[in-house]
Amino acid sequence: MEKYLYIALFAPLVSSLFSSLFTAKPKKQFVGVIASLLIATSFVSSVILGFYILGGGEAIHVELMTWINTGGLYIPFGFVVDEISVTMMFVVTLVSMLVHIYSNGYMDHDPSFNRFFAWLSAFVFSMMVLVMSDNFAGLFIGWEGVGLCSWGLIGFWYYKESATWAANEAFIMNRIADLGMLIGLFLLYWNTGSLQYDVVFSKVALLDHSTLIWIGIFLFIGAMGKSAQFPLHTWLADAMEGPTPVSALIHAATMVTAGVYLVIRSNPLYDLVPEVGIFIASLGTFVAFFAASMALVNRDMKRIIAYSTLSQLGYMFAAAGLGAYWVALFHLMAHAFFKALLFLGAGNVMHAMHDELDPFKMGALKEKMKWTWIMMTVASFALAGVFPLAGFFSKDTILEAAFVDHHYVIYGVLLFTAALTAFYSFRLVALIFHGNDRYSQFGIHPHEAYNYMLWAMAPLFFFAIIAGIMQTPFFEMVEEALNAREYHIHSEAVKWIMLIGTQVLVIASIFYAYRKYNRNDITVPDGTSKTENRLCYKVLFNQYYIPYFYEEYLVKPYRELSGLFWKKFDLRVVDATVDGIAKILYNTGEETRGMQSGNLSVMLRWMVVGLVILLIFAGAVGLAVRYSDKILSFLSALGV
Amino acid sequence: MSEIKMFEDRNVGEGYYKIDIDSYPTTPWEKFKRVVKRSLKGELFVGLWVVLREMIKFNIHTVQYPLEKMPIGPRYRAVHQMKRLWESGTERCIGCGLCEKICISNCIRMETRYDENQRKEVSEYSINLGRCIFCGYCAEVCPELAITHGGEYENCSEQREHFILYDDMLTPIDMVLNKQQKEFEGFGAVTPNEDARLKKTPLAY
Amino acid sequence: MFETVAFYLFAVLVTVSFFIAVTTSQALYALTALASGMILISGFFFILDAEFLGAIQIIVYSGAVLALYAFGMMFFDTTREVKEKKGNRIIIASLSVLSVILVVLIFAAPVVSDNIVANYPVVEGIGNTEQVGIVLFTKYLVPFEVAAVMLLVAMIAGIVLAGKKMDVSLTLKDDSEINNEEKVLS
Amino acid sequence: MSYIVGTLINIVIVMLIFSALAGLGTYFERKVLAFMQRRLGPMVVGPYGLLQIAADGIKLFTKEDIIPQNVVAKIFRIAPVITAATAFMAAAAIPFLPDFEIFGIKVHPIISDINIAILYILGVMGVGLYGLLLGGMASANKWSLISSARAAAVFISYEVVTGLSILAPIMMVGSLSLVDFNNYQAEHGWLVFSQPVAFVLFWIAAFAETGRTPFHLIANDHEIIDGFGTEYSGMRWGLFFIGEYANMFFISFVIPLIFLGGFGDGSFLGALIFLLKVSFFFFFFLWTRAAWPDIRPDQLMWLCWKVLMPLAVINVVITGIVMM
Amino acid sequence: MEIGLSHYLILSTILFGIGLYGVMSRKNLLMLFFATEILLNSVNIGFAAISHYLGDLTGQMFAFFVIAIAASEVAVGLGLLVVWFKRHNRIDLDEMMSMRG
Repeated sequence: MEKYLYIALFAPLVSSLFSSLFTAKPKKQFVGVIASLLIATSFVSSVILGFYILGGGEAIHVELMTWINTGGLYIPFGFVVDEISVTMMFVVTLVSMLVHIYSNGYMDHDPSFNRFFAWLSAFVFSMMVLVMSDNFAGLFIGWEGVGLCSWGLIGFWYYKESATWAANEAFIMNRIADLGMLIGLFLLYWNTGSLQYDVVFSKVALLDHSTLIWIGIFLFIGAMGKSAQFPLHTWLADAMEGPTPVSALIHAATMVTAGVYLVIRSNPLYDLVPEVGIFIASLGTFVAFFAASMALVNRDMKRIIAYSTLSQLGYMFAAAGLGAYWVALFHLMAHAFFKALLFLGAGNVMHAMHDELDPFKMGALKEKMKWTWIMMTVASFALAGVFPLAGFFSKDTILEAAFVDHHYVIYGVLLFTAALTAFYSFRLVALIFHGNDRYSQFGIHPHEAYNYMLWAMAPLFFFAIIAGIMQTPFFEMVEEALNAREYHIHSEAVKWIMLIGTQVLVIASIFYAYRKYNRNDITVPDGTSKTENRLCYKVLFNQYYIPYFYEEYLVKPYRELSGLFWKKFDLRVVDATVDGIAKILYNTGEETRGMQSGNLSVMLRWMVVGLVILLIFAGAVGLAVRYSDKILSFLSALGV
Repeated sequence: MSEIKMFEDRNVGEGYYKIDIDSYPTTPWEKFKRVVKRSLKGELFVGLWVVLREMIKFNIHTVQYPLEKMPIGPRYRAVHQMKRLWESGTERCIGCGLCEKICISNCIRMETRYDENQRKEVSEYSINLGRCIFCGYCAEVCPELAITHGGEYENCSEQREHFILYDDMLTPIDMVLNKQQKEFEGFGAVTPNEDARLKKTPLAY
Repeated sequence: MFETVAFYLFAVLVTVSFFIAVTTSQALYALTALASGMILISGFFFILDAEFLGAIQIIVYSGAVLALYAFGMMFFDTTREVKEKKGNRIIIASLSVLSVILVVLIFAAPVVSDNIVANYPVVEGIGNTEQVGIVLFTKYLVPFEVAAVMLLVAMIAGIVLAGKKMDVSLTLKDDSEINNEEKVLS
Repeated sequence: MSYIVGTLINIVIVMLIFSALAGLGTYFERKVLAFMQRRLGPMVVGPYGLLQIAADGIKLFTKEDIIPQNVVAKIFRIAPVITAATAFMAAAAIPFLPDFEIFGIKVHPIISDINIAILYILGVMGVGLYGLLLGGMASANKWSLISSARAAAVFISYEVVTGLSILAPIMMVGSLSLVDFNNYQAEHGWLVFSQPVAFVLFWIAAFAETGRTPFHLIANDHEIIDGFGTEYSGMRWGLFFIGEYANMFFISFVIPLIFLGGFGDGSFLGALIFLLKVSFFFFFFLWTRAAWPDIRPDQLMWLCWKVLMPLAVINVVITGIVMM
Repeated sequence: MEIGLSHYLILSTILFGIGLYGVMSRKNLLMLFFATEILLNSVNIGFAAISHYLGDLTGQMFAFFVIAIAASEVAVGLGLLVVWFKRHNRIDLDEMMSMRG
C-alpha cells in the first residue's frame, strides 16, 4: 500500500517537473496529455488507497526521510493516509485529474499551455503534501505551496494588470492569515514539543484551557485566510481573474477547503474549546449568508459562483464549528463535485462567449450548448440542495446538525441562506441558458465545447448526482476517526416537516428565480433601472462596500501615514543618521579604495589577509575558551 | 525516353548504370540509422574478408627490385638521351634552342657557337634533372629527333651537380659505330632504312 | 622502511613539481609539473591504503582535468613564455606561510589529539574499493547524487560556455558603447 | 627479500620481452600488411627480412637527435619517454600467464596483483596521453599541435567509453583485479557471452586508445604528417613507436583477460590458448589497418558520444537491472 | 623513522602553502587555475592521511567530493577562460578590471 501512497504523492510532482521542462517552449500537446495521465495515475492510487481504508484497513503512516532534526525539534517528511486524508486525496486527485483533462481543451489556444500544466500539477503536489502530511510543519509547507501555486495561476495571464493585482492580493491576504497560523503552530510546538499530529493531539488535553483557545483562534485565522472567510474574503472573488479550470480546481474544490480541512484535522483540539467552535460556527453562518447575499445581484458569472463557494465554505465552517466534522468533510466532498462542475460549465460558457462574463449578455444558450446546460442545471440543483442530488444530503445534514444542537439562530440563517442559494443559482442558469438570446447583438457566435471537455465533466456530473448515497459508507468510514455521531431529530414529524419545508422553500425560490429571469424582455442593465438604484441593491452590488472600505479606511490612511513618516521622520531623522554613517563609510572607503581596484589578484591577496585575521581571531577565541578558568581567576585576582 | 533524359544520359554508354546514392544524412538520427545499416550490412567485415582472403591465397606479385628489374617500354620517359647521326656520328643537335624555349620547368640550358665551318655547335648543354618533370615536350619539339627520352631511371645521386650534363646524355660514339644506338620507335622516328628513303625523297628531310 | 623511503621520495618529488608549477613562466612546464605532481600524489594514496582514491586521482586528474587544461592551452601559444608583472614576492610568500601555519594550528590540533571517534570505521578483510562503495552509496548517497548533479550542471555549463558564439558581447551593446557609457557616468 | 628480487626479475623480463616484442611487432605489421596487399614486405636484411628490426634499431639509435630551435626543449625531450614508460607501467598489473613452476621455482608472471588492476591500467594508459600531448605542444609545429588537440579529445572521449563499457563486467565479477576476472570466467564461463556489447565497445575503445587504424587520426600520416612525431628524429621518435606497439600488446593481453576467459584454469593448454587469443587480437590490429579506412575526427567524436557512450550506459543499466 | 599522521599533515601544509603562493602571485588565469588545483590536492592528501590514521572512511569520501568539485571547476572555469580569451585575446588577471567599482 505504501507504494500507492508514494505514487499518489509524487506523480503530480513528476508531472509538474516534466511540464516545467517545456515552459519556455511553444504549446506541446503531449505535455497536457502526459500531465493528465500522471495525475490520473495519482487518482487511481488514491482510489486504491480509498478502497483500502473504506474496507477497514489500518491508516498508513510512512516516514520518507528526516527533514529537520535539530535539538529537540524532530520533523520528518512523514505522510499519513487515514480516513480524513484519503477523502481529501480522492477529491483532490479526482477534480484535478478532470481539470487537467478539461484544460487540454480550455487552454488549447493559449501560448503558455505548458506553463499552465506545470503550475497546475505543482498545485496538485502541494495540495497532496498538505492533506497527506502527518505533521503541522508538512501541512504548512503544503499550505504555502498551494498559496504559491495559486498565486502563479491567478496571475497566469500576467500581462493583465487585473490578474497580477488579484494574484498579489490573494497572496498577501493569505500571508496575513498565515502569520496567525504560524503563531498557532509555534504555540502548539511551545506547549507540546512536537508538531506530529498524533503526539500533539495526545497532549492537547493536558494543556491550559486559555492556551488552547488561543491556539484554536490562531489556527483558525490561518484557515480563515485560506478559506476566504470574513473579513479576508475579498481575494477569492478577485481570484476569478485566473483561468476557469484554476477557479474550478483551486478556488472551489480544493485549496479553499484547506481551511476546513485544517479545522477538521485539528478536531481533537477544537473539541476541547467549544467557545471557539461556536465562534467558528457563527462566523461560518454569517459568511454563508453574507456571501449568498452578494451573489444575488452580482453580474459576473464567475464571481457569482465564487460567492456561492464562499457561502458553502461558510456552511462547512458552521458544521465544523458545531463539532459535526464528518458533516463538514462530507459537504466539502460533495461541494467539490458540483462546484467544480459548475465552474467547468461556466468555463464552457465563457469559451463559447469569448470570455464574456456578464450573464445578462447571454441568454438562450441551451439550444447551442445542450450538455453544458444540462450539467450546469443539475449542478445548480445539487448546490441548491434538491433531493436526491448531492447537496441535499450534505447541506441538509448541516441544517439538522444545527437544529439538533439547539442553535436555532444558526439554523434559521442557514435555512434562509439555502433559499438564497437556490435563487442565485437559478438566476444564473436562467440568465445564461434561458430567455431570449442577447448575445447576438454583441456579435458572438457560441458553440459547444470539445467533446472530451464534456467527457471530462461527466464524472463530476455523475458524482454530483449520486454523491448522496455515499453518505452512509462515508459516515461509517470516518466514524471512528472523527468521533462522529448521527444527528437524529427527536420526532419523526419534525424531521419530515423540516425536510419537506426546506425542499419547498428551495423549490419556491427556484421557481421565483425562473419566473423573474426566464423572460424574453430582459435587457442588459445599464444602471438606470429602478431596481438598480435601490439602496439594498447598491449595497449588495458593491459587496457591502467592503473593498471600498478597505481601500478607503485601511489602504489610504496607511498610505498617508507612510507619506507622513517618510517626510517627517524618515527624511529628517533616519536619513540624517544614515547619511552620517554613509559619510563615515565613504571617507573610510576613500582611504581604502586601493583594495578595490577590481584587480582579481589583489582581491585574492586581501582574501588571504582576511583569512589570516579570521584564523587569528578563531585561535584567540579557542585559546580563551580552553583556558577560560585560568583567565577568570587571573581577572578576579586583578579585581575585575 | 524523354529528350531531357536522353540529354542527361548522352555520355552514358551501354553497360553503364547509375548507382543509387542515398541522400546525405542531415539529422543526427539519420546519421545514426546509416551507421546501424552499414554495420548490419557488414561492409566492414567484407573488407576484412577480402584482405584475409588475399593473404591466405599468398598470390604475390612483387618484383625484388634491386635484384631483378622489370623491362621498360620503349616509350618510357626517363632520363633524356642526345642522339647522333647514324652515318657520320656527329651530333644531331643543330642548336636551334626550341627545347630550351618550350621547357615548362625551365630546366634546359644551352649555349651555342659557330664552329670553324660556320655551323652551329652546342658548346654547353645541361638539363637540371632535379627540376625536370619529364613531360617530354623537348623531345616532341625537337626537329632533328636529337633529344629523346631514354630508359634510364636510376638517377639518384649524392650531389646535385650530377643532374646532368650534355656529355652524360650523348650517345657514346662507339655505340653509334656499333649500331647500338636505339631509336625511338613510333611516329616520326627514324626507321632502319631511313637512308634509302631519304635518298628517294630528299625534300622530305 | 619502504613506506618511509616512498614517502620521502614522493614528498620531495611532489613538492618540487608543484613548486615548479607555480613559479615557472613557461606554461608547458607548469602543465607538465602539475601533471606529474598529481600522479605522484596518487602514490601517497596507495601508501595510505586508499587504492581506489589513488586510481581515481590518476584517472580524473591526468585523464580528464589536466587533459582539459591542455586542451584549453591549445588556444594560446604555449611555446611562448608567459609574461607577468612581478608583485611583491616577499609579502605574498610570508602571507601564505602565515596562513598555512595558522590553518595547521587550528584545524590539525584537534585531529591529532585522541578524542576523535571514527564514524565509518574501516572494516578489515574487504577491499578498499568495496568499502568505499558501501559507504558512498549508503551514508553519502545524497551528497553523491548532488555531486553528480553538480558535475552534470558543470558539464552543460562548460559546453554552453565554450560552444556558443560568446565572442560577441553578452549584452546587446558592444564594447565601445559600454565604454562610452562609463565615460559619461564617470 | 625474495619478493623484491622476484619482482625485479619480473620487471626486467617484462621490459625486455616487450621491448623486443614492440620491435617484432613492427616486423609483423609490415609483413602482414604486405601479404594482405599481395606484397612480400621486408626481404633483404637477413633471412626473410628478419634482421630488419635490428637494422631499424641501429638506424634509430645512430640518427642525429635533432632538437629544433623553437621547441620547448625540456618537454620536447621528456615527452617520448612518458609514452614508453607509461606503456610499460601499465604492464605491472597484467597477469601475462598463469602461475607455473620451472626448475622448482614458483613463478608469478605478474609484477603486482593489485586489487584495482583495471582502474590502474586505465589510469596509466590515460597518463600515456601526456607523451603525445606534451610532445605535440612542445614541438612548435602546427601539425603537431593539431595532433595534440586530437589526442586530448580522443583520449578524454574514449576513456569514458572504456570506463563505462568495462563497468558492466566489473559489476558481474565484483572485483577490479584481472586475476579475479580470470578466475571468475574459469568458473562461470566467458564474459563475452554475457557481455557482448561491453566486449565490442571495449574493443572499439581499445582501438581509439592505441590510435590504430580506423581511429588513426592522432598521427595521421597523410593528413598531418606524423602529428606529434613530426619534429622528432632518432630514438626519441623510436620511443613513441615502442610505446605504441607495447600498448597494442598490453591491450591485446587485457581484452582476452577481461572478456575471453584469460588463461582459464591455469593449465599449460590454457596458457597456450591465451597466447593464441592475444596473438589474434594483435593480428586484428594489423588486419584492420589493411582493410579499413580511417575516419575523420568529427566522425570519431560523433561515434563516441552519440553511439558508443549511450550504448555503454544502456548496457550498464540493463546489467544492473538483470543483476538485481 | 615511522611515518605518522603529522608527516602527512606537514606535507599537505607545505603543498597548501605552495598553492596559496601560486594563487596570490600568478597573474595568468590559467596558472591561477593550476594553483587552485594544487590547493585542492594538498587538502586531499590531508584527508586521505587522516582517514587512514583514524581508520575512518569519511576522509576518503571528502577527498572524492573534492575531486568532483575540482572536475566541475575545471569544466566551468575553462569554459569561462575560453570565452574571456575569445573576447579579449588575453588572460592576464591584471587586465580583468571589470569589477572596479
